[in-house]
Amino acid sequence: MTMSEKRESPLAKAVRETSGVVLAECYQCGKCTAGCPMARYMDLTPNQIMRLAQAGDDAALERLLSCEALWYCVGCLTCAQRCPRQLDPAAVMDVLREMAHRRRKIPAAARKILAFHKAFLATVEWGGRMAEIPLVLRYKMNSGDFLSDVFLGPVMLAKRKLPLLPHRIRGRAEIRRIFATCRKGTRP
Amino acid sequence: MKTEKADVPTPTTFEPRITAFVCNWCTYAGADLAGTSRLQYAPNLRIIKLPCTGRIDPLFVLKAFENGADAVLVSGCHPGDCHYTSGNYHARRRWTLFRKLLALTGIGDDRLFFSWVSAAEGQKFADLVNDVTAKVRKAGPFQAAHPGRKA
Amino acid sequence: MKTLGYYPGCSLSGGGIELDLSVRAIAKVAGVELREIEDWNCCGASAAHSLDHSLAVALPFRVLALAESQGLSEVLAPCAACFSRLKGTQVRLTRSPELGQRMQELVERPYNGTVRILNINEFVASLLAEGLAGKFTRKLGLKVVAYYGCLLSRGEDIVTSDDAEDPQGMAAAIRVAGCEVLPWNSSNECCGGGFSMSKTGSVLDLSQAILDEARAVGADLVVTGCPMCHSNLDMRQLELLKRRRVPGALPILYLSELLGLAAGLEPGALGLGRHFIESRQLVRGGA
Amino acid sequence: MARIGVFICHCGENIGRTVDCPAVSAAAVRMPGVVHSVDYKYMCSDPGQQMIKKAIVEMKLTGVVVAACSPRMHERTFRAAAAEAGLNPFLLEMANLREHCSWVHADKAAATQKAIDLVRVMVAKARRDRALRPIRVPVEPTALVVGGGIAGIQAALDIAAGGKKVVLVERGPSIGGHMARLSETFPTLDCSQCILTPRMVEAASHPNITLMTYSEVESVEGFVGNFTVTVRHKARYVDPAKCTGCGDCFNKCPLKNIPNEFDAGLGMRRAIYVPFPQAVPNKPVIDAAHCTMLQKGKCGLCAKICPRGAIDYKDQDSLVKVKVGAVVLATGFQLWDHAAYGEYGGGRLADVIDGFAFERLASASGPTGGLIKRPSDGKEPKTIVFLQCCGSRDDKAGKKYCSKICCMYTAKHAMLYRHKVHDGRAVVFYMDVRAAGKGYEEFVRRALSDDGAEYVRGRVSRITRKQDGTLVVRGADTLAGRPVTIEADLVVLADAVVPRPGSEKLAQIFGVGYDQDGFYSEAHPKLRPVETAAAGVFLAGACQAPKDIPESVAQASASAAKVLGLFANPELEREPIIARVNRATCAHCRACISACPYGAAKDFDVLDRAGKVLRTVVDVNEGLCQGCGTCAAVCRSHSVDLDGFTGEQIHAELNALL
Repeated sequence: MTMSEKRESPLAKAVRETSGVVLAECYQCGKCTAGCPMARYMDLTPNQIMRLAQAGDDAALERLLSCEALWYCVGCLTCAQRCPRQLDPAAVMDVLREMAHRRRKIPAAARKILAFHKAFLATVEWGGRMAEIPLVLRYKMNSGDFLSDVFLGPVMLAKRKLPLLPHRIRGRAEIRRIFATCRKGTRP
Repeated sequence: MKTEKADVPTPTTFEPRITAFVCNWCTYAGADLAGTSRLQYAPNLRIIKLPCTGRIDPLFVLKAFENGADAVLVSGCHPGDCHYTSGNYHARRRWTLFRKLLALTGIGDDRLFFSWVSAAEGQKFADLVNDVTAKVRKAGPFQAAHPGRKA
Repeated sequence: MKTLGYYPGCSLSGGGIELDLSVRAIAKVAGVELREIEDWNCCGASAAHSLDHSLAVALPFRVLALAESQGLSEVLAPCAACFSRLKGTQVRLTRSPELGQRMQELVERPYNGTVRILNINEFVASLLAEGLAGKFTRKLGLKVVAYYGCLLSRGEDIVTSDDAEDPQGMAAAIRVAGCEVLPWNSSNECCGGGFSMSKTGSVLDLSQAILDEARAVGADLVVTGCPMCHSNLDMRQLELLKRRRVPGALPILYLSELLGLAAGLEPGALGLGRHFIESRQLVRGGA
Repeated sequence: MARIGVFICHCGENIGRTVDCPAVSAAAVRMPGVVHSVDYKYMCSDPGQQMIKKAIVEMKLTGVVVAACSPRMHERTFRAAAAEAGLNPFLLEMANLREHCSWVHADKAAATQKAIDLVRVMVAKARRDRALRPIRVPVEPTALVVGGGIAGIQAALDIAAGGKKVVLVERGPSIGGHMARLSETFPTLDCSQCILTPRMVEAASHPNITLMTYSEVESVEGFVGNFTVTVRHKARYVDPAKCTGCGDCFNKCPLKNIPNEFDAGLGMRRAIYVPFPQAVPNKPVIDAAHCTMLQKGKCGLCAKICPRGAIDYKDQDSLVKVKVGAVVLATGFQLWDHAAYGEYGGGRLADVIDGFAFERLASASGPTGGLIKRPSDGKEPKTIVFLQCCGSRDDKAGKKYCSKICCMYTAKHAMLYRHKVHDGRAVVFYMDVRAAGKGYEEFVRRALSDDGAEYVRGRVSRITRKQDGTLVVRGADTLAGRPVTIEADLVVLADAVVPRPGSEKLAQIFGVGYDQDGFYSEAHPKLRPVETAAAGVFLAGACQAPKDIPESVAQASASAAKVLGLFANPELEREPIIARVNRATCAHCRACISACPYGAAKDFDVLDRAGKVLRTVVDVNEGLCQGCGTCAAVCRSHSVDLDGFTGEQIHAELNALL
C-alpha cells in the first residue's frame, strides 16, 4: 500500500477501486485537455476534472457532478494514450458520470446525451440488440428533440439501411436479467 | 512507489529461513540501494557478506542447510562486472558442478538460487527476495523434506 | 476452407449494412467462411459504458461466452466500436481472474478466455496472407486517405497490431488494391463518435476538419473501417454540404468495399448504392 | 576471552521506527562473548562515538559491533573512533539494521527478529576478528580524465595546476564537448565559444596534460593508486605529427554532403574533416564509413593534395597502456531522441528540432551564420513554439526525472530568437519553470517581461504539419482552462538529458554503479557527491545527473581536489583483506595459482639452511593480492584462508543463524 492510497479521500478511493486510477498521480500537465477533441465544448476541461477530483471535497464534488463536460467524453482514448503518468482521465470521467447519473444531477445541456444513451440501452434491454427505429423514436420522446434530422429517416429507409422490424434475440430474458442485476449495483 | 507488498508473517504460515551469500561490491550494495529506495520485501532473508562470490566454499552452503536454512541464495556481480576481475566467473564454474552434486542429495532448484544483482539493481534485489521467498514457501520446510538434518 | 467466427454487431444490420455486405463479399472471394455467433447480443457500445460499468463488461462477456461455447476461437468484429468493447473486455478478463469470476456469476455462463477478437484491418491482413490479392481484377488507381479514427488506432492493449500515433494497418491493403495512400494528419483524429444525434454540432465540426484535410491533400475518397466514423463522414456530410461548410461531396468507403471493388465485384452488391454520398462513379461504369 | 561491546543505533527514527532497538540490545547482551550492550539515538554523532570509545577503554573490549546503517556509510567513521580508543580498527564490525532491515520491512516484530539475527551474526564474526595492519601501496601520481567536455577540461586543468600529470581521453576528434556547440549561455548571455576556447587551448598546451583525442578507454586493471588503463587510439588516417592543419584536404574532399554531428545535422561536412573551425587539436580525421578511398579504394584526393604527406589510408587503431593513480569520469550527456513521441511527428518532421539544433541556428559560427532559418526551406520562422519537458517527467514514453537545464535554455532560446527576429512570436509550453540558480529566476522574468516570450502552462498533445508546411501545435492552457492551438513555423523540443551511449559499459569497466537511466552513482547522495563506489574513481559533470555549466565546472574542480588529495601522499593505505597460506599443510596442488585473477599466488620454495629446496608450496604476494578469496575457496586442503573473512568466521556466522 502506497502513502497516497492510505491518505485518499472517499472520492479518490471510489475512483481507484472502479477505474484503477490513483488520482494523486496526476501532475496536471494538461496533455489530456490538449488532445481532447471535445475539450473546446466543455465547461470543465479534463485536467480540471482531474484537479477537482484530487481535491475531493464536497464543493469540488458538487461542481464535478453538475458539470456538462462529464457527458461530453466521446471515448476516443486519446487522453489515456498520451498521458505521461499512464493515467486514464476518461475512466475517471466514467466513474463521475455514473455517480452523477445515480444522483440524478444532469445538467440541461447534457440531457440529450443521456436521453440517447438511455434510449439505446432500452432497445438493447428489450430485444438484446440495438434497433435504430425504436431507438430514434424513444430518443425523440425522451429528449423532446423532434425537429432535428427529420429528413434522414425516410432517406435511410429508401436506401434500405433501416430494417423496419427489429430483430429480437432468443436469449432476451437472459439480457433482461443481466440488466436487472447490474441495476442493483454489482461491481465488476 | 509501486512495490510488491512485503510478506508479513503470521503465526499460522510457514516462514522460510533463507541464507544468502552475497558479494560486497555488487549485491550487498544493491541491497543497500533497495534500502535507500525504501523498497519493501519479505523479511526472511539473512545475508552473509563475502568479498566476492569467488570466496564461497561449497561447505558453507552445506553448513547453511545443516543449520536450518530452508534455502540458500548466492548472488554476486554480473558476468564481466566482477570487482575482482574474474572471481564471480570462478564461482559460477564451481557452482555448476556443486549444484549437480547437491542435486544427488535431493537439494534441487527449489532450494538453491543463483542470481546476479549489481549495485544499481535495488529493485531487482527486492524482487529477487520476494520471488525466492514465495518459491520456498511453496516448497515447504527443508526439514520436512530432509528429516535427517539437525535443526 | 478457413472458418472464422463473425460478430456483425447491431450497426451492421442497420445503418452500417454496407460494411456487413462488403465484408461477407470479400470473405467469400478469399474463400473464408464467416460463421455468425448464434443469438449474439449488443456489446453495449458507448451507452452502457457511459452509464453502468458492470453492464459495459457483462454484455460483451455474454458474446465472448457464446462464441467460446460455439467453438469459435477467432471472431471477426468489423465494427470498430464492437471490436474495442469485445477485445477491451477480453483484456480486462485476462488481467483480472476475479472479474471473470464475478462476470460468470452475473451472466450465468462459463467463459475460459479462449476467444481471439479480430478487427477489420487484422481480418483484411489475414485475407491478403491467404492470397486475396491474386483475385483482384479491377485497377482502381484512386488516391486514398486511410481513416482509422479512434478505435482502430488507440487502446494500447486493444489495437495491438498497429501504432496508435501512426497507424498503417490499412495501407498495405489499399496499395494492393491499386490505390495510392496519401499521407495526412487526420488518420487517427476523432470524428465525434456516438454524438451524431445527441451533440450533432460537435460531430459536424470534427468531421468537417477531417473532410477538409482529406480534400487538401488531394484525396479522391476516404477509406474507413468503422460504421460510426462512416456515418459521421458520410451521412453528416449532407448537412455540411447543405450549410456550404464543405465545397463538394467526398465519397467515404469502407476498406472492405474498396477491396470488393478491386476484386471486380458490383458496386451495388457491396452496398455502395446505400451511401448518402454517391461513390459509384469511383469505378468506371459503376454509376 | 572475547569481550564484545554491542552498540545499537536508532538513527533518529530511521531504525527505531521499525526495529525495537531496546529489545535488540537486551537480546545482544545475552549473546556469547558480549559483555556490554547499549542503544542510542545517533551512534555516529560525537556523543555516540564517545560512548563507544569510553566503553572500549572502561570495559576493556576486545571487539565491537555497531548495529546501525550500512558499513558502506559509516564503517570508516566507527573504525576511526575505535582506533582512537586504542582498539585495532579491524576488530570492529557493523550490522546493517537500516538499509537491510528497517527501511525494507514494515512489520515491527519481524524486523526486530531479523535485527537480532543480524547482530548475532556480526557478534559471532567479531569474536573471531584478528588485529590487522593496513597495507601501504605506492601511488602513481597521474590522473586519467575520461571525456573532453567542459567538465573534463576543467578537471584536467585543475589537476595539472596542482602539479600532477593528466591524461585526457576524448572519444571525438576534438575536445570542447557540447559547450562548444552552444550559442550563448544563460544567465549572462556570454558567448559560449569565447569563454570555452581559451580553456581548450590551455588544456592542449599545458605541459602536465597529455591529450588523447579520437580515443576510447578499452579496459582497466588494478586498483586505486595503481590503475593500468588500456586506451584505444582510433585510426585518424591523418598523422598529427605531420599535419599542420592547413585545411587543404577538407576543402577539396569531393564528399560534401555528410551531415555534421556537431551542427546537429543542420550543416554539412566532408569525409575528411575537423568538426568545427576552433577544434583542438585542429587537425582533421577521416570518417572511414563515408570515405570512398577507404570504402572502395577510389579517390585518394586528400593524399595527393596534402603538402606534408600526412594522409595515411593504412592507419589502424592502436592500443596504448597508461598507468594512473586516479580516474575522473566526465563523459557527459546527450539529448533523448524524440522519435519515441509519435504524437510529435516521431522524428519525421524537419521543422521539429531539438535544443542543440536551435543552438547551432542561433550560433554565429553555426551553419546559418547565426540567422534563424528553419531546416525544411530556409525561411525565417515568424512563430516558434518551444516545448519544455519533452521526454522528461514522462513515465510512459520518456524519462521519469526532471532534466534540470531545459527551463533555463528554453528561456534563453526564446530570448535569443526575439533578439534576432523582432517581429517573431515565441511561445513556450511549460509545466513548471524551475529556475533555482543564481540569477536564473531574474533571467526567466526578463524573457517574459522584456523580451515578450509568451509562456503557456500546459503540455502539448500533438504536432502536425499542414500541406503548406505550417506546424499545428495543439496544447493546453491549464491556467485558463482551455485547449489552445498555435500555428508555428518551427518547433523546438527541449528533449530530456540522457547519458552518452556506452556510458554503462564504461561504468562496468571502472566498477562504478549507475542508476536505471544510466547516470553514474555517486558514493553518497549528500556527503560524497564526487566519489564513486570504486575507490579512486571520481565523477564530474552530466554523466552523474543533468547539470548546467557552472554545476559541471564546480563538480569538476571538486573531483580535481579529490584527486590532488589522493596524490598528496606518496603511498596510500588499503584494507588488509588478503589471503594467507599455511605452508605446513599446503599440498602444492596449484589450484589457487590457476584461480587467482592477479597472479598473486606463486610457487615458493621452502629451503633448508644450506639453501637446498626442501619442498615447494604456494605463497601469496601481499602487494598483488586484492582479497577476493577465490584461492581460499578452491583450496582442497584448506591451507589458504582470507584475513577478515576466514573460514572459521564464516562458519561461526552460519552457526549464529542456527
